[in-house]
Amino acid sequence: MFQRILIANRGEIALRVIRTAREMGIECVAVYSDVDAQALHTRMAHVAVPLGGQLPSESYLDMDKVIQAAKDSGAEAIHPGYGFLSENATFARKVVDAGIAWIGPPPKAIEVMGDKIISRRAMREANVPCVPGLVDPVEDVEEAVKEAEGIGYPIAIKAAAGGGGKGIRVVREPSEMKSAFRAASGEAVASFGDGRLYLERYLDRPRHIEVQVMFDSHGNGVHYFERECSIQRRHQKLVEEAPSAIIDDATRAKMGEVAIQAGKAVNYCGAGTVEFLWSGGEFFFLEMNTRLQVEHPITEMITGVDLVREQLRVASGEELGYGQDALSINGHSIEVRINAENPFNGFLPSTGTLHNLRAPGGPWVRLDTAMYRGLEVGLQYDPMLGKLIVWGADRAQAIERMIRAIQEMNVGGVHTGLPAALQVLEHEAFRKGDIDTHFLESLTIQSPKELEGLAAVAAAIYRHKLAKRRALAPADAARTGWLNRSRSDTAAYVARAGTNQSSMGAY
Amino acid sequence: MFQRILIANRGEIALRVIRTAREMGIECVAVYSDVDAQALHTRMAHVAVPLGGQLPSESYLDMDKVIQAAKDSGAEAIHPGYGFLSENATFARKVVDAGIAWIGPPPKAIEVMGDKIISRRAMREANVPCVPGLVDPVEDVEEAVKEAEGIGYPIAIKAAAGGGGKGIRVVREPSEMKSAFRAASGEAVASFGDGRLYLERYLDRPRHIEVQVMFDSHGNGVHYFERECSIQRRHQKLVEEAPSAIIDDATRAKMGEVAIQAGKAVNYCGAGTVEFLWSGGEFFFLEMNTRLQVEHPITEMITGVDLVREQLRVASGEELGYGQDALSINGHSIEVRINAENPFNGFLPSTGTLHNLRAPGGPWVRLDTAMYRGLEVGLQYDPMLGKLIVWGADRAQAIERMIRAIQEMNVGGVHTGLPAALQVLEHEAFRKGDIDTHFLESLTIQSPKELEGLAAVAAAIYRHKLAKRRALAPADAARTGWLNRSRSDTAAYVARAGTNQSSMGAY
Amino acid sequence: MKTFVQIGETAHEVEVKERLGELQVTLDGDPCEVQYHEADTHGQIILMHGGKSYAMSIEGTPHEIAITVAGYRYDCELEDERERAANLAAKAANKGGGLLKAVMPGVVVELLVKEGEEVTEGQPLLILEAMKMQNEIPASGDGIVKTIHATAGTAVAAGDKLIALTAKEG
Amino acid sequence: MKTFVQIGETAHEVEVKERLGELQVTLDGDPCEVQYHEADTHGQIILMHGGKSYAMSIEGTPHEIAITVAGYRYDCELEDERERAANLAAKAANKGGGLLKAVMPGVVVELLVKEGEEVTEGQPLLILEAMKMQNEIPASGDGIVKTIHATAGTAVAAGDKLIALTAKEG
Repeated sequence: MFQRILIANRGEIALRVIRTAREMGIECVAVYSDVDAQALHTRMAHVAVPLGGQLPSESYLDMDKVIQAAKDSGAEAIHPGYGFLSENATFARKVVDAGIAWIGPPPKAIEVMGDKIISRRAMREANVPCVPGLVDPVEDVEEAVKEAEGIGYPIAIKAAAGGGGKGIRVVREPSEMKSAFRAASGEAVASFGDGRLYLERYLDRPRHIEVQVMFDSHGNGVHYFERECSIQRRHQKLVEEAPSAIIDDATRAKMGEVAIQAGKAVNYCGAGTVEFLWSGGEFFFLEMNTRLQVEHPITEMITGVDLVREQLRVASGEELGYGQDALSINGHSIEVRINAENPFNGFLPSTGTLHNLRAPGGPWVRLDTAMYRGLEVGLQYDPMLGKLIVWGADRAQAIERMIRAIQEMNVGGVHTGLPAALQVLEHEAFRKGDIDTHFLESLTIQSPKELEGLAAVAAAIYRHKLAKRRALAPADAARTGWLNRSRSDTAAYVARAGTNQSSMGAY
Repeated sequence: MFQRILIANRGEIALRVIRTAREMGIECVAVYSDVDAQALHTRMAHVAVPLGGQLPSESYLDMDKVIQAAKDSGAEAIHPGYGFLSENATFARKVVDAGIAWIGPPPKAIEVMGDKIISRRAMREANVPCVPGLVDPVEDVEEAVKEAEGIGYPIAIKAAAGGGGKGIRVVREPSEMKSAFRAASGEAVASFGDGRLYLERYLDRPRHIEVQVMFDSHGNGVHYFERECSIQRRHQKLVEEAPSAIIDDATRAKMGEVAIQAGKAVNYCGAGTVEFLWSGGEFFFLEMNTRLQVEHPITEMITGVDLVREQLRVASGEELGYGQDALSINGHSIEVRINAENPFNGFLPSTGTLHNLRAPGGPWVRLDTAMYRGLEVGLQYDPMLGKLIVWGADRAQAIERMIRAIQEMNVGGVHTGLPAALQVLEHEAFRKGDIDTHFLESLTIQSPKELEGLAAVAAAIYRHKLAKRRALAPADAARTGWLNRSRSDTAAYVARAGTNQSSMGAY
Repeated sequence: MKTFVQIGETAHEVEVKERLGELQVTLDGDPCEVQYHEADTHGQIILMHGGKSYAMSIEGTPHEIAITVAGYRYDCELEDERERAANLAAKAANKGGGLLKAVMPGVVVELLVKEGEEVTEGQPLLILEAMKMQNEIPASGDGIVKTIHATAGTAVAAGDKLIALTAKEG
Repeated sequence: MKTFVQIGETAHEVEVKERLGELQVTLDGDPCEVQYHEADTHGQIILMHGGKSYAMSIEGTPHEIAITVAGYRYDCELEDERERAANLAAKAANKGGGLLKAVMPGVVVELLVKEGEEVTEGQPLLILEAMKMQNEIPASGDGIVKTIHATAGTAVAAGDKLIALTAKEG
């Protein structure tokens, strides 16, 4: 096993790796940008190496600086976390070339899986089911009707030049093809100046279901069952759970096998996630994430396996040492991401300085976060501040426990998405497991009306107390921001309180 | 199920009950003394009823006040937690007589198990193994030798009037009896003015091992395996673990059966713990705790069962609904109690105001505590501020995880026993599982020498920075407690910092 | 003293009086019996009402206060009677007009309107990229685009002017 | 400036100089290269030394500082040279003497010595019950019991005098 590793990341994932490494008796080297000199990952590591710079490109994304830090500090291996350089094949190669062990899959596997077209081609060859459809655009309506037969209805017509789901037309039977094709073509020309269209099976009410896999360097691989991540907006996941409420044992076994197949096809090693779209009982390969995922803890909670420990073990050349039979699902786990964003205002990023942090606790509540009192939440980095994870004997208990944990939590200084997660967890459809990837976007996030009057009363009393205190305080303090009401006068408060929202729609 | 319950307790155990109740949709009524008006249990409950008073006897121990609070708030049941009124049969009877459900065993069972003599007699009748020995004193050496044959060597000669382990003589073979008996008799007369002696089997290197049981009101009972609590001083447990490293499957099954036997003998209902002394492969009934124990979380961690949920279910009349076969042990769990005490100074109680709290987090770390920033830790209540609990796939991983979690934790403002726990966890004998109830008392608690120099350097730099800041601060602030060094001058600081230790051995 | 508390779409009128340390509160005209305790000096309070206790976290300024209770958050805008009158007058005088400023540093990705164009409330005016997310910034009321201060593709700092609107005639 | 730092049985001599914002530190006479960063304003610091970083929590006064690092705690008593000299002189003048005070409220359960009795360092003088625990309070040095201020069975407040010792002759 390694004696010392470098973690090329920050925030909660750097802490996550440090924690397991410490438990394994491995020393950790943290790297940090100027902004992060006081960050928790620099405090919890055995060695902290400054990379300098304010921007990610000057620090965590600077491959040479990171590799130099590993050399200087005598780290034998680099763990990339997620994000930043974790799925950068060039970086992985540079690390290996520098004689440092790479705690991740082979660079070639990153490369293949990092390209949408190449990965799907490789997966089709490996008999991994992909969303039926064409790679090349169709010429005209006649060809479209012909090809659609082979793909199967419903069909989605997509602009070759488009993206982000814009301008998609759904055709449910051949008779609709003609008019839909013309409309889509015209729209594509208008929107993108390129009328080419291609066809794909349209998936009704798709669910995002992914399988966690792990391979050692001796040809052994296992999966740790699935996670359901359908609660998302703009492809940003908010609530994840394991196992999925809709997957039965047979499908679970099948998805697991397919995921291992996918990994083996690219000679995978280490931890990875094979993402599927599930719709009406079928599942299709979407992509493979060649790194540890944000939501890996829920898999840990239901399997009892420390995935970072397994990553370190296989990266150092150890065999997995157990087969699929040794793994089983115990209970249910849910994760909620704590993002600095305002769910009442289109999930707009929220900035501020954290104060008045209140962490939940008690049975089966896990908090993975790098938050601390005084942390300034800016825009340089990912808005994810942490993750709240619970385990329950069954799905219903896990849901109730997560609601309880969120109710205990407070993150003063910024808005977070927690109220949105709460609304999801309390929603009847979610409780029934009746969700798809559009579920979150279909909700209007709002705090319940019942407590609004009391909130108003509390706010008024708070203002009353503030005014009383100010009246007793020295005159200059009272003058600031109180006597003259104007936006600029309250700026100092706004900055402190971290609520930007009202000046957003300012006149 | 109940709609609303009252929790007749405070601190972390009140929170523990509130958390599960919230998850079950049950409303909670908290009661609080004047001191606890701001305590977390009053904040997390749905209803908070003041009992008034500063002392436990004026609040949490005042049976009539508590029952009145339940009536006034419409609580259908009372959960007593541990300590306070939890093992008070009179209170249990008053609760039942008031038409309120009692979340605990029948008053009669509390009564029987609350008396050392009566309980052992009842257990002997129920064929529960007790420490072999005599109830009545022996007349003389001859009788002692004769009786010793039946009890089995080694024999402990104890003063009938004694207690707390004082004046015990150990006799390993008959030839030693004469001189030991005489010496013990003389000592007993000198110490207690009463020379009567009785005999009991002396247990070499005893371990404290207890079994968690649960009975419903329909005659069903299960056990949730054992906990080992041998790391204790003056009968105060510090580190607990489940399962025990020394108990094999056969012994485990046998202890479980005996524990259920013990409960059935007193018509038990609800949660209870049967404590055993284990020595050289044999185990003997010690006592039964007729309530939830402080260390119940480690059982929860290895079984996945929420014991408070089970308590509430059976108290409301539900059947357990599963048998012993449904239960199994998954992994290993350790708990460390966070007491306000100074392990470097004889575990003397420590008081102060909590500031700079830093909670550990990450995988499989659970913190059950009612600590918050600003909490004043006084002497009115139990010094236990909370409990740190970890789970690991095996004992070794659980130990490493607990060490890591303790290293992440900081409780500013008071001394805690955490350094003592750390020293235990890092001790080779503990890691081998080679412990007994004398282990902790045999240790000299001290922080490792390696870091002492750096600590001295840090302290000197901190003082240097303090002095610099004071030099820049207004003169009157600088004068206070700095210029003239005397104990009284630093009193204000000491109070703030909560370190009483140095004025303890003051000249 | 009367305080107008705006939460989302709803306006509440709260009157708070303190007599000998006792709070007397009315909510939308009706008496509202509450007890208000500060649990710490960092904004944790306990509000007792109707036999129940509510743990709340409070933060903000006299004019913008956020309340977190049971995991939900209520963003409150507060005015007293004098402030309300002044603000209403200002609003009336400037209906549909006003200046849109960047609330955070970011990059203006695309301008969706031109100078002179009529816009309606809620209509997206431009796309601002911040924290790797593209955010459509909407018009706060009906009006006419008077001046566009921003250019597509350029970075803006928090507080930079983006677009000025004037009220529509008529 | 030299600081004497007593941790348990061991005395360390630390010299801290600051030149242009750079710390120059010696530990027991040897140079000790360290960097000292405050991670927050609440006593969390990062000490870099020998290529490693140590997260420490610090609390206390100029004379009594507690350091928590890696879960262990170091209680430090600090003196500068002037203070050390003064304290040594006071100690010498009062060897084995001094006044034992109650460090916390409690009940005196039992007195273990009598007035006039010779005691040795570490010998239990009385039992004080506090927080449900019985604590033996030892003599801080060799001496003779001069006055007993406490009575068995009575409650004492923090700071109350318990027993006065005088130094042994010779």
